[in-house]
Amino acid sequence: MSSEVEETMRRIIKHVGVQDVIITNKEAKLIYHDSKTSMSAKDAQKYASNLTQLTSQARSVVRDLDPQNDLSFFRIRSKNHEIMVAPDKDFTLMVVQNPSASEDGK
Amino acid sequence: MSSEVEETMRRIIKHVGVQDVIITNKEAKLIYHDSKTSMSAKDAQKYASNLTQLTSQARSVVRDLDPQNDLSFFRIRSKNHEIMVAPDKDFTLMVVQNPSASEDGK
Amino acid sequence: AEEKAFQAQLLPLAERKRIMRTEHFLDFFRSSSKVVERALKQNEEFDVTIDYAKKDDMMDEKEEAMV
Amino acid sequence: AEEKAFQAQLLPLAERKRIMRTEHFLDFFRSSSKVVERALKQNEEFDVTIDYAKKDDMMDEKEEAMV
Repeated sequence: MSSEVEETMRRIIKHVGVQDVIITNKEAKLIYHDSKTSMSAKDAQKYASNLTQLTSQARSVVRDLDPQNDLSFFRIRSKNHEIMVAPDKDFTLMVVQNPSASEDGK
Repeated sequence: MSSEVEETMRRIIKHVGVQDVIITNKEAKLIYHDSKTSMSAKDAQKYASNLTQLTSQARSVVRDLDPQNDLSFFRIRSKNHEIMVAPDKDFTLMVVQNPSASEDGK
Repeated sequence: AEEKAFQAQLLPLAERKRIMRTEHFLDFFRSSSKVVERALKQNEEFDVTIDYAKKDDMMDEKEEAMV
Repeated sequence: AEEKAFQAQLLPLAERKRIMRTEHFLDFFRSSSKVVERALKQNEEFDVTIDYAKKDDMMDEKEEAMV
């Protein structure tokens, strides 16, 4: 891992509420995984596979509206988390944040 | 439609870049539809059905991570649009925005 | 004919209007429209996916303005 | 045994490290991490789904602060 990647990863994981950072290749296989909640590699892999499936479904909805268009980013809010997914052709970056952590911290 | 709903709808559709506002019931049937891009009711219905399907898939991903948790909102960014979906038990509000419209307008 | 089949599937206008006047609908609408309006406002102020490749300078300005 | 089967599916560490050093990966990482960091920053400043039912007062304060 280059020091550039290391530095950015450190910055991301330090953001308030960030719990998990996952990067996968296009076969949805784990390339990188860091967690503040001790999520196992196995759980991270399962999670990543689910999100990869959701990504391709989101992509088809976008293209269905406009075939020239393409998915660039999506975020899912739930009561306790925000899941962020930044998909590219060959890799996907996924981050799980607990946004209310920033409220509690104040 | 109550004047409260009318007023909010007017405010939403006036937001920079907002193209379509759709509300569906839990069977994904159109209850309300307003568009600045003359999207037909038929296209709006098709769009709403696709997004409803995506909503239930997003909901399962969220619950898969934490069964106590529930989906509250999601947004999908593409090159040209942001699709926002606010799902509830019985209704769903969907808004399509072209965020770069605000850049152009400046 | 296809158009007719579609129209037949639509909820009747009177039914849609009735639903939108129920308290149940208004509860939903008040909370969901708030979330959407906040997200719209956020997007107007700052586009998280601004095309950094093409608009790097613009982005940097914005990012500074945001901090 | 299940755990072993899972480990066998994982990309070898050396391979993962190799991928993360490619220019192709770095291109992806630079743009995707920017988008994510901007979204994280947005969430820190303002939670679009703050529970208006329970925290209405808090919300209003925040909303005013944002305008």
